[in-house]
Amino acid sequence: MQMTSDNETWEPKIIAFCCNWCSYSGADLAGTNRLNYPANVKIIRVPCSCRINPMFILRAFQRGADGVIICGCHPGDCHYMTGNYHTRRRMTLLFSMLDYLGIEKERTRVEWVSAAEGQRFVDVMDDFVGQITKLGRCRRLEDLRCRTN
Amino acid sequence: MQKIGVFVCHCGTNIAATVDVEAVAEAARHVPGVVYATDYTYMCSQSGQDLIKDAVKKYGLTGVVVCSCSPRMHEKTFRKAVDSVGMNPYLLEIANIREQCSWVHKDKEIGTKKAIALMKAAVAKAELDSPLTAGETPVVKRALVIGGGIAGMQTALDIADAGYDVDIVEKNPTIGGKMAQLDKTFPTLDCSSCIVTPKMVEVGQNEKIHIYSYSEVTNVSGFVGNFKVTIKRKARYVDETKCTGCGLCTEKCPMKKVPNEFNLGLNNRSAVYIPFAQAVPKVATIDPNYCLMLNKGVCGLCSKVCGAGAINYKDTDKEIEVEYGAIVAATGYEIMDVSKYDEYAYSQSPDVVTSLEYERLMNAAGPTGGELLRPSDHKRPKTIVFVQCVGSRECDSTRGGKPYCSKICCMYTAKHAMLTKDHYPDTDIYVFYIDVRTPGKNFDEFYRRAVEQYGVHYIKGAVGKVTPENGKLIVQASDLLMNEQLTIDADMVVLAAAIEPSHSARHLATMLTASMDTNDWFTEAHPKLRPVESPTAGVFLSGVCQGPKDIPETVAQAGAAASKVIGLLSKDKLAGNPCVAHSDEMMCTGCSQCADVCPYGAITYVDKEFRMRDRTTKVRRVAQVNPAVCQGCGACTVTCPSGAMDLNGFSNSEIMAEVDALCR
Amino acid sequence: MVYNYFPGCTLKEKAQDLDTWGRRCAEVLGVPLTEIPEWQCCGGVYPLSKDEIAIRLSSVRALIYARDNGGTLVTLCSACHNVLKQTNFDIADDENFSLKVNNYIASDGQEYHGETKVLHYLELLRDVVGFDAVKKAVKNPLTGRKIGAYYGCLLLRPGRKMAMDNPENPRIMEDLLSAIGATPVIYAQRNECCGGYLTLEDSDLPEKRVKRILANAKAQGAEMLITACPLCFYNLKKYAEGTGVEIRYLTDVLAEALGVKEG
Amino acid sequence: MASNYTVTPEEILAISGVNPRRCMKCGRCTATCPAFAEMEYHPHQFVAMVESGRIGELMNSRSIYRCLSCMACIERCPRQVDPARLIEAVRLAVERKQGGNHLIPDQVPERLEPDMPQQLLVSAYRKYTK
Repeated sequence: MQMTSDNETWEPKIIAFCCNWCSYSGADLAGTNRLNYPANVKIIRVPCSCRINPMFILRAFQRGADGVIICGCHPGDCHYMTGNYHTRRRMTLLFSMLDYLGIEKERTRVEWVSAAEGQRFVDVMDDFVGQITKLGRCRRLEDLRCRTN
Repeated sequence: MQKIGVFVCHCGTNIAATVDVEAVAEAARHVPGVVYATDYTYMCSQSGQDLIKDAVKKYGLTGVVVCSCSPRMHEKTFRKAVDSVGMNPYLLEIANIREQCSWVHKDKEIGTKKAIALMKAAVAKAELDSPLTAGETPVVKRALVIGGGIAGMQTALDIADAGYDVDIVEKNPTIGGKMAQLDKTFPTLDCSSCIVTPKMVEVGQNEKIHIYSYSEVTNVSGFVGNFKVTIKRKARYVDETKCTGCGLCTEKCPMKKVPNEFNLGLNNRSAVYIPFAQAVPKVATIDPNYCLMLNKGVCGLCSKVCGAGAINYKDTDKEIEVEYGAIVAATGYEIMDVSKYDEYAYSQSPDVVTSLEYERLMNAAGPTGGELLRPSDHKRPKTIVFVQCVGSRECDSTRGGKPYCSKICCMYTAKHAMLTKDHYPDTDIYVFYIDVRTPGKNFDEFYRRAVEQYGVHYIKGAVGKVTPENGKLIVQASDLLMNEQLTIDADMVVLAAAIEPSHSARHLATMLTASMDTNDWFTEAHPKLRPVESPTAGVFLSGVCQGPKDIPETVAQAGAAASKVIGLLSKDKLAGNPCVAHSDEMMCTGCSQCADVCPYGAITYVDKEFRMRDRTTKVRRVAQVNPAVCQGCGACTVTCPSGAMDLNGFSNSEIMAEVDALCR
Repeated sequence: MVYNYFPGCTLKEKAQDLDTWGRRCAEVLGVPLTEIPEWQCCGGVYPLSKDEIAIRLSSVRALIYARDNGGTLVTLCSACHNVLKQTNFDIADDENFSLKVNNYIASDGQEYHGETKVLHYLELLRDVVGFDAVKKAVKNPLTGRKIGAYYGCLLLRPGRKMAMDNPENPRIMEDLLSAIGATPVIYAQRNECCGGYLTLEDSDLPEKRVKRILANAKAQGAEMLITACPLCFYNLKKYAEGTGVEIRYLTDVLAEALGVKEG
Repeated sequence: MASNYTVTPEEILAISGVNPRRCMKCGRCTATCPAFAEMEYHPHQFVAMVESGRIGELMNSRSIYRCLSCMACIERCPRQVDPARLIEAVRLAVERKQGGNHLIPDQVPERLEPDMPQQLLVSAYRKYTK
């Protein structure tokens, strides 16, 4: 699936949505502990994983993202009590729809990372970036008018 | 046109070592909308903050982006800084280029590239930021405590002590709760009544505390600082203001065959009654299920003998509405119904009792005047078997079993065993246990005393069957350490029945929008750090309603809940979190889906008149978010099918702009 | 309304009393029982293992017949009742079991998911006829007779699946005894095992068990015990001699009260 | 008659559908068992021994034929471990092997008594043979 022409310079673009209370803190903890993970991962802070509108994910793929990962509190630990349960259900639906559209299921993921799990955040990101790198560029939904490279 | 200022922090070398901060500032200067960009060693220092403040004034900035550490560190600091020079604090954004960039990458080129991307995303968001103002609501300086047991009383006393008015709503005719029914308390064996009745008097006499006894909460509306609560005052048929509590009516009442609930039905009371001698308020109540006058229209004796003229057969339930700033749930517990565990023959023999019944049988003010006599024949029991964990620690709920440990049983059983041995040293006592759980100050020593000094037989095993026969209770049990099946001819069997939440608690939780676990215990806002607050702002938890506890723990939690209430009531106004949801009334279709997902009950519906294009008006049902209740999770924004819901501070367009910027 | 009836092997042979009087009483009470054709033995005991499928199929066939002919299946024998009701419960509750059974019966073009309502004769009296109606139909009330109900193990357990009464403190037979004018005697051993089939191999334990049960019943004042289980009946009767406690089938006593049988 | 033939705990768990790890060792099964005195290994021991893999000992024990399947332990077990199911599973493991039947038809006539109900024979046959 990889394009040969621009493959040498290609770096996967990965958007990570992190909830403010658990996963964003988990990502901060990874930093505090100086644990390295690929720079392709760029984090957007949201109050809760249930704030993530499927539109944001579609938009990311339109704008050329190669993978989107959603991180929230572990089930039962949501700061807002039930937010991550909504996320879990919504994303299951969305991901199967995306799969149908040709965005492979491996390009999207929901992970639970607590504020204490800096190492887990790193492990998850390493794994996800590796997975996306293998899959190659994602052009299925890309809006060519928005392409910048 | 927006005028954004970008400030890049070196954080000493924390950032500057892996990120070319000057390059980031330089890149910022080329971003449309950015009118000023600079870098500095420590942005959070006083001089760093001054740098931002000066730039805001000098360039008339409409937005500020600080590229520094995590917003969890210094977002507040920088927001305060810009606020001090007249800029709305919510126009400031942080790009986290330390924890999420310089500290996790080693290559300076890669780090710089990512820092620039993060800066651009923050600028994109800042361009769309709108000024937000936290709403302010006044606080009603009065608290409501639901439940008048030791938890509710302690919370009320502590709140009153700080000078605030408190109301206690108690469903029974008197306050005092379960503790008033206990004989002695572990591990000190001091008399329960001797410590709880003075508390009850203190509550009754405190000018700041008002007791609504024989009353129930029937409706709760409003939000933190401004609750409106409907209290139903059940018809008592006795005027509380006139009754002197002399008790003459209870003596003269001819209907004396009413099971006495204070003694758990072990003896009878009259139809007009005062639950016990130290009741607060000491006022009589007529039981409408048994009163001859109310049921058959004949009698009227109590009215005739009442010198105060307090009896009123025409009394009805009354509802009153009161406003409160804070609500404390202190609804306590009940003893589980053990009739499904009838292998222990509770329904078949009066000599099989629950621990609370045993407590009354030991109590000097109980049905036997403190002499331990078994209910069937009023003889003194020589052999008593205590069965632990009846209904506790079960995973099968068909019999109403509870998955949790009831926590207090091990200790009160050791207490019962010792007290019994104290009074009647020749009694043989067997305790069948799964584990003896005694964490707590002086608890294990207490239990060991029962074994070592008093010679109570603790047997690791269980009771399988109790067969009442020829005036005895034949107990078939296992002794796991001996690998034996035992048969004990006992005179009494005492069941340590599981405790469960008050049956009124779930209904109350629904009214309070406070959450509960699967066992109907109230859930705390955080299991470690916010143990006395419910997740619903302004609702606090005191005592066993949150989970099984003994008396000292209950009192400690009651005091903690009171201090939280005092903290709330001491404020004149409450500043809300401005990052809350709001609905666009023009787009809202009134479908209710947002209200369904809101964990806080912050969304209500109103019928609103809209002007149509043809100059007619139309009434539509639209969602309204109460900003004082909304916590800003955003669940509603995604659920909303029409896109009418949005979240301040994390709006759809703001997050979309961040996505766009990061993908560029 | 058709009440399909599964008599079971023993009621056709050694326990004909239980069967005959059960049918006659049902007729008198206006709920005549229709024996289903070609029933096969229930197996006597319900397998406690997960992986025994074939031996439960005969029950499933009876249940299917009942479903297609009115929807109700009445049994009288405690053992048949236990097997049929547990099978019916499991097929609705245990997906794996249901799948395997349906694979078997698919060859007959059948499918079954637990639609039939399985009733014990006592449930028929309590829930369909009503004990008040039974009381009205009594011709020879057993006034003053102190009778203990013996439930044994199969009638009520496992309580979750039998869902007939509180398995630890049942009332259904006591209520029937009250309805026919007798004084029910409650004794704790009424739901403890009689020793069951062990009697074939080693009669020591059944003897011990029965003596314990009889002693308890007698101590509580019972002159007679009634049961719905032929095996309990056999074990009880074997060791009841000389104790002065009479052992009878519940339908036998019911028939006496209803005047169907000369007392 | 002791045999070295044994099966794994996993097989027992598959036959019984029981999870012995749920057991909290309260002893209610052994307290309630009417056949306690006839058993070498008691219901709570079945649970512990299956979990620790000592199934061979159980298979060679007379205890497996002494369970009455009265379901009292199933009814009263607070953890849904259901010891009777484990006992049944061990017995089935024995009976399913070659020559494992505990009751052979030839033995039946000598034990028959005139009043024995059919149900008794059917049940005993179900319990003691493959």
